[in-house]
Amino acid sequence: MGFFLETLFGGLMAGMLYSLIALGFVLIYKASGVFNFAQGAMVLFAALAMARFAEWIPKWLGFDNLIVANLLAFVAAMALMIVLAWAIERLCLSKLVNQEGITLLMATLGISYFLDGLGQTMFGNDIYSINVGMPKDPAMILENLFEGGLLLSKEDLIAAIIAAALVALLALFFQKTATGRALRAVADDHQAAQSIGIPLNRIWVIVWSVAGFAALVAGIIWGSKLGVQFSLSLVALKALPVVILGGLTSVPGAILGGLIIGVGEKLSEIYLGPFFGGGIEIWFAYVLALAFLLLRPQGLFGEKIIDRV
Amino acid sequence: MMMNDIANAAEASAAGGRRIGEVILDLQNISLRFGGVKALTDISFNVREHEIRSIIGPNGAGKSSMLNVINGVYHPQEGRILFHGQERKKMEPHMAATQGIARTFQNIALFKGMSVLDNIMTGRNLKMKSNLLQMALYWGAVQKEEIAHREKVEEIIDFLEIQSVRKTPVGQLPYGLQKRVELGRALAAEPTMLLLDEPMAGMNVEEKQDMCRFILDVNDQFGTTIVLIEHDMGVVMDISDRVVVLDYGKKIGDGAPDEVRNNEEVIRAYLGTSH
Amino acid sequence: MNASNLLLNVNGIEVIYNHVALVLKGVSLQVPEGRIVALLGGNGAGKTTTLRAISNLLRGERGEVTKGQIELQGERVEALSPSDLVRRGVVQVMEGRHCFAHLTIEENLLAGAYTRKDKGEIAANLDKVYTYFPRLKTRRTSQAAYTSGGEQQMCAIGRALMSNPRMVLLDEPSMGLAPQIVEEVFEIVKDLNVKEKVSFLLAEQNTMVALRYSDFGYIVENGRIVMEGEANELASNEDVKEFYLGLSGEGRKSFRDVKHYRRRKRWLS
Amino acid sequence: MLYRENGQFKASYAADQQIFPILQDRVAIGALLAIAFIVLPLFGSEYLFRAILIPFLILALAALGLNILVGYCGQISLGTGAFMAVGAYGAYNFLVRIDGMPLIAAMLLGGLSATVIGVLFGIPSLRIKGLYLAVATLAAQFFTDWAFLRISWFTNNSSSGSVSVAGLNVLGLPIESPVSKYLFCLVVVCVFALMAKNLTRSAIGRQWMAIRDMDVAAAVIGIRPMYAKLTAFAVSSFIVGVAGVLWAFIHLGAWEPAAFSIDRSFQLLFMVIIGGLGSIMGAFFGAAFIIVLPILLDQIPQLLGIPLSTATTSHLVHMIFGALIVFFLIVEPHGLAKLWSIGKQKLRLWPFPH
Amino acid sequence: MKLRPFALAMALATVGAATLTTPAVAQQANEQFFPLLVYRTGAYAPNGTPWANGKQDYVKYINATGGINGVKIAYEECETGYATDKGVECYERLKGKKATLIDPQATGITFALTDKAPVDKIPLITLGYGLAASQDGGVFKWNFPLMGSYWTAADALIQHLGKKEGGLDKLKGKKIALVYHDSPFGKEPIPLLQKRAQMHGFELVLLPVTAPGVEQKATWLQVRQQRPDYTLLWGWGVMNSTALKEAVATGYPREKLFGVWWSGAEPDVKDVGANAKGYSALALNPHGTDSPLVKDILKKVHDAGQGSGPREEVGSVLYMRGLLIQMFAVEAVRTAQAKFGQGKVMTGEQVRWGLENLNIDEKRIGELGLAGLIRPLKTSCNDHMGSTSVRIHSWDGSQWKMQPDWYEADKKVIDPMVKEAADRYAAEKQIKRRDPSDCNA
Repeated sequence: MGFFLETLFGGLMAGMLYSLIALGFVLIYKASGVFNFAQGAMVLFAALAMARFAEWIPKWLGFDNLIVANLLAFVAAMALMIVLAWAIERLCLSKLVNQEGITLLMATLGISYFLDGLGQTMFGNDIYSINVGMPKDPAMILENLFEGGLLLSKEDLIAAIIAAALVALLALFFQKTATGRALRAVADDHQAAQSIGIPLNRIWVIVWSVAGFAALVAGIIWGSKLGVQFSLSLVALKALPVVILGGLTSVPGAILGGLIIGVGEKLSEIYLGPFFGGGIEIWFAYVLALAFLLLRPQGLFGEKIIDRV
Repeated sequence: MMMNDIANAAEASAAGGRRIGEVILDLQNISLRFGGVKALTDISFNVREHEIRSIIGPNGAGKSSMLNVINGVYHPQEGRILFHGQERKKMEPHMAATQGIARTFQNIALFKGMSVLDNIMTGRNLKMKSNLLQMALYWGAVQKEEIAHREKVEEIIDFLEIQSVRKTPVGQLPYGLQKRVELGRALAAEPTMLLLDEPMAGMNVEEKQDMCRFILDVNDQFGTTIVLIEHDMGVVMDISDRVVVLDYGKKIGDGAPDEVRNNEEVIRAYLGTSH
Repeated sequence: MNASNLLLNVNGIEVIYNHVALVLKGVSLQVPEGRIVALLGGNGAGKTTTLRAISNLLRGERGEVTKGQIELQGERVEALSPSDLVRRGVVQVMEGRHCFAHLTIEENLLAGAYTRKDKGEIAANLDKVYTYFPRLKTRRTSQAAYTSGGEQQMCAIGRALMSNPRMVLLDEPSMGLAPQIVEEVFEIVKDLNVKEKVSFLLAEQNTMVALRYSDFGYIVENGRIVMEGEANELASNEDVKEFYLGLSGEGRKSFRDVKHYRRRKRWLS
Repeated sequence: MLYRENGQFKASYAADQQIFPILQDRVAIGALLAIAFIVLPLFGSEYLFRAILIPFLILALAALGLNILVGYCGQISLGTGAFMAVGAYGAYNFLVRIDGMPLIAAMLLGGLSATVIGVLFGIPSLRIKGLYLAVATLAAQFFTDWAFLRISWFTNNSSSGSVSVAGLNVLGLPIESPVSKYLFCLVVVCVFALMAKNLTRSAIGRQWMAIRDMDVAAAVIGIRPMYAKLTAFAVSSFIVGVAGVLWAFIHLGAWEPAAFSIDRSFQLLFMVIIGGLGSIMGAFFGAAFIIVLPILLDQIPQLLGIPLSTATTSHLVHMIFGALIVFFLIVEPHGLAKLWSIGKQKLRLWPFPH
Repeated sequence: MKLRPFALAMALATVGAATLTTPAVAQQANEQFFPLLVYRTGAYAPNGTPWANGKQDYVKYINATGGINGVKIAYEECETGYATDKGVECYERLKGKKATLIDPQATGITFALTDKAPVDKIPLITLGYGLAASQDGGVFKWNFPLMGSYWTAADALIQHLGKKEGGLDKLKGKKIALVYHDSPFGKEPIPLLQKRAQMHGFELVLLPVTAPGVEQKATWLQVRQQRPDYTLLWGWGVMNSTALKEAVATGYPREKLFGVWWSGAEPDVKDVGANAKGYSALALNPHGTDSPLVKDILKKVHDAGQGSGPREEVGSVLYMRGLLIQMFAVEAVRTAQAKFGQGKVMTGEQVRWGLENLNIDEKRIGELGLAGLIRPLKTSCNDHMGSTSVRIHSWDGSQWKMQPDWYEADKKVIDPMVKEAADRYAAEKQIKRRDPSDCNA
């Protein structure tokens, strides 16, 4: 029982971290109908920027304070993500207005290749660390209830809380602000939005910047967990079933999807894995998403595909 | 052959050769809901063989839903559908096609990436019998079959006067021509019943006249039964044999054009006073 | 036409799509302040393209204006973005309505006020739209996708009005609408024109209704203006009557009796 | 004025339905085949065969298969690598478990195994559409990655999980030398390309395209969506599976599941998009572009005598590759095949501008 | 308008045709050509880069000190990204330039090349990796897994555990987990561990980690659940540091965690720092800059501005491994020259002979500037490994500390397994065992 709970917690927290990345997908898809495969590359790029700036800025400015260094690095990395969003809009999206979904998806794959190369050229391809003071050791809770206590990773817990806060913030932004409404309008119909004076290019810069922000937060959390190096971009693959399960257009869906996938894959690996020889979590997540999709083709919270003949 | 016949006979033919027959499609107490929204409520009407039957009504009245029920895109929650006297079970759209029901769409549902020729050829797919392996080899029978059907399709192309665009991707055609191609695709299936959803929408008078000519010719020559949704009252009143009027999912009138035109409820709900 | 109150002046524009297809071959037209001008013609004649060229929505369709000028009160506007134009008071209502399907009616309207920043003004505009379109008020919380075609058309026009325009480019407002609704929509357009002094340039195939509600009309065919004149003059023109209104000398001809041969338009000879 | 079709009238529908109705095209394709079958084997270097032509042919075949699914039937798949893997491991098992199994039979059986799995994973497409389906096909990718690593039966209980084949021959002719491997692939690719072209220009091809362009309308004119989609999955995964067999048997010789990883799936999708969706020729263009470009980019700094570290070069290749993909999508979203036909169009009018 | 990109493509194609058909840059006649397959990008770059730099530095060093009896070494790097197909492409491209020896630097690529090498007559050095059975020179004529395979590595680890427990028999009833990279690389040691488990009665728990290994939470929860007495780590690249971090996060004692020699370098622990204290791994080679060889390289290569990587990296574990690989390559050429002619460029076949007749004794080790760092290695026709000596080093929180004991794989255990596996391979490939007379050729 104790072990089951540990697995469950582990899954929930892993799921929350998946949600964080899934969020980036959802934001961009909602506002521009682009399925952004470059989200993983953006996470890596942001994390690399953060890690290296935190290392370089103290050297350039000649001080030695971890907190100040991290803060400045965060600002610098965010600035870089905004520049990136601007460049993506200017050089790519603005020229692909009105193209089909698959063309846009391919374009983001191109962007993802480009970012992988650019990030590593600019920042190097070694392992770097982000030290934002996350506790690494586990906490033992409820020791009087279970023998040996329940293991809880403090780092994961903090990360999960940050992720949850970020998601809440973004949901508010989308539902309550004029910009959020404009973003949703653009998501529904580029042309109509343009026709009533919503400037597409600015909206896209905003939304890619917001996604860049989400990528940066995800990059910091994952980077501090795993170390910053190329494989970080692969965690995006873990977020895909989450997005699909939750629905491409739903922020709450990203959260719930993340939790379901996180718990599902951990439990499956531990309890079903031994029967299959282990290593099943990666496909289990996808199969789980697929099974849900068969019941609800638009994902758990996805907006119903409104399709009139 | 058949198409050439009509084209030639068209000038001479009036309504004379056409005889309206028995009821072939009978819709009884149809109700359709989407979630909680009622699209159709307890609607009954029938269609006779060889007639031109129009459905009119304001937007959102449920006209398109009605056609979708007839050819199996939507499944009504209540009611019975009798086709050729037999009650029809729940079925998928492609099964309606095998029963000889063809249709066009309000917002043009052509296959945009394909040429005019290929679009109309798809209309004949039910009549093509080759299997996958034969098609992969494209030898003998397959080629003969392709050519045989191509000949039929070319007749339709001639009939609809779209020869010059046969290899053009339909996406590049102007709207009016697209409507015509869509009609051609439906005709290629040699249907016994043709459902037309606003075939004249967005056309100028001249184009409407052309389209009327095609519809009347098809009806005259093949005796194809036609169910028509149209907003242009001039067209509807001129060419229909009987008209059914829907409003907010309910039937408010049914009968010959003149009857309907003078129906108080129909005038109030739909036609308005200025016409 | 009096040049002093000229709001929009389009002078000999050519439009090419995809670098190859020449769609407009020199279209010139004027819209004076406070009038309703109709652009008539069949499908593919170039009406929509003309409107898009004015509102600068061509780029998304891979089209560009290659010749001619477009002036808004004497200022050249070809290089402006659609958003700039909306700020200058020109807004387009697109053909086929294009409401934001997943937004509610009210959210649709508010999205239309994107270029307006003053909260009071936005609220006032919203009230105004609801007075003109009371139907929208009753459907304000419904998702646009689930409203009827007429409501969507009203939503699209109302949404455009939220930007406080001086001029609305209205593309095919009657398309796919029941006759009664068409009348209702045009009545509101006329009302807006009279009471709010909004000028309209409307592209329409429903010549009969369009000429009834507009002041001046242009007939477009094949990317060229083939005829222009005051609305009532056009409505009584024999060619217009025959080809656009379906009227012949002794009243309307029945569609059943349409001749089975192709005729030739007189002005094309 | 070299490329003109003026005066080439078709007297019959059969003539109009040829794959290459224009004489010049027939001449060009004949010349191309002659070069491929005769000139190259005589003069090509081993490097050309092994590093460029063989992978090009095989991946073009896989792209062709994928194009049937994505380009013709409109069902996006990110699991192509998986179907290649099924083909490869399927054929491997037939080859090692049945004595005297000829290579061609094993290859076709491998293709059939891929068909079975392809149809299985195609079933969700009846309910799931678009990008959702794309991600669902990733399930196939990760599942097969896992299965071939973990289920040792598939690898004939090889302790490391890596398998290999040797001593390949067709009707007693050994397929060992680069030229023989190349010719073998070339024949297979030509046969499949022709069959694929035939399918796409006959009734089933039109059904696929109808489903792609508008599925409701397709159903209404009597096309069974299930049949059309599943045949597309079947034919596509058969061809992809055969390509997988060639990749494993002919190109690599020894392989592990990583040879068919998700990167391969993306690579193939790139080929299809860049080459041109819904075009048989596009698959070849796309494969050529994607195989040759990185090799070229790798070598250009060397040729120019600019000393760059391999890491920098590799990153630059990534960047240029990514940028070129975006560039192509912007310039011509319908791919190289479309550019090609525009080029021909211009040539047709040349030297007159209009 | 539209033709512009088209023209561009055509231009590219023409340039391309020229480049592709003729493998460019012919090296000087009097140079020994070594292709260097490396990966400096992708998921495994942090580990691949120092390795690649070590290889390159040694080549530069040899050239700076006059070459191999006057024969300079030409080299060209080719980026594989750890991908098998890219590796094959590199191989095909570079072999045309008269490649005489290849270090594939990845297990997967080794598998793919093992069939090609005999045809092209290019020997493969797979120091510490590759196919365990390829130790058997009777079947694998062109493979040289010098210094050890995954079987000898696993054997050494079990011996070490036995020693900690006070005898191999004390392992009875213990539980040993193997956390491994789910690929041929990670699976190779399993047969040996199974055999050892059978011999000593310990329980073996297999826990695969999906490549590249960024997701291991479930794995380590299982470790926590199973509470193995020891855990062996068979990872590469990011999998190693992630494993250590997860071990920390689940509170598994690092003292019970033992890695293979590919899991015991700086990139694996750097990012974990003090949290990894107590973790041990096999050490094929020591690290550090104290040896005369490294000092000399720093002086002659790096001080001359020729260093392949940053100076700080010199002497790191994987850098040293690259150095050793290239050192053996050079020694093989030297050995071959002694037989086939001093100062001549050796062919692939001659280099292969050199590799088969290596005899690096203590004296030679001293001359090479590696005294005390490696043990003597002597290959033969049947034994392509030459030595199985290995030590263990432990991470003290800031650096690797070498432990004094040397382990040798138990021939009684390994040899029959190698023979069986090699015979099976030979049967599969229809290869005949080499005739003893072939050994002297």
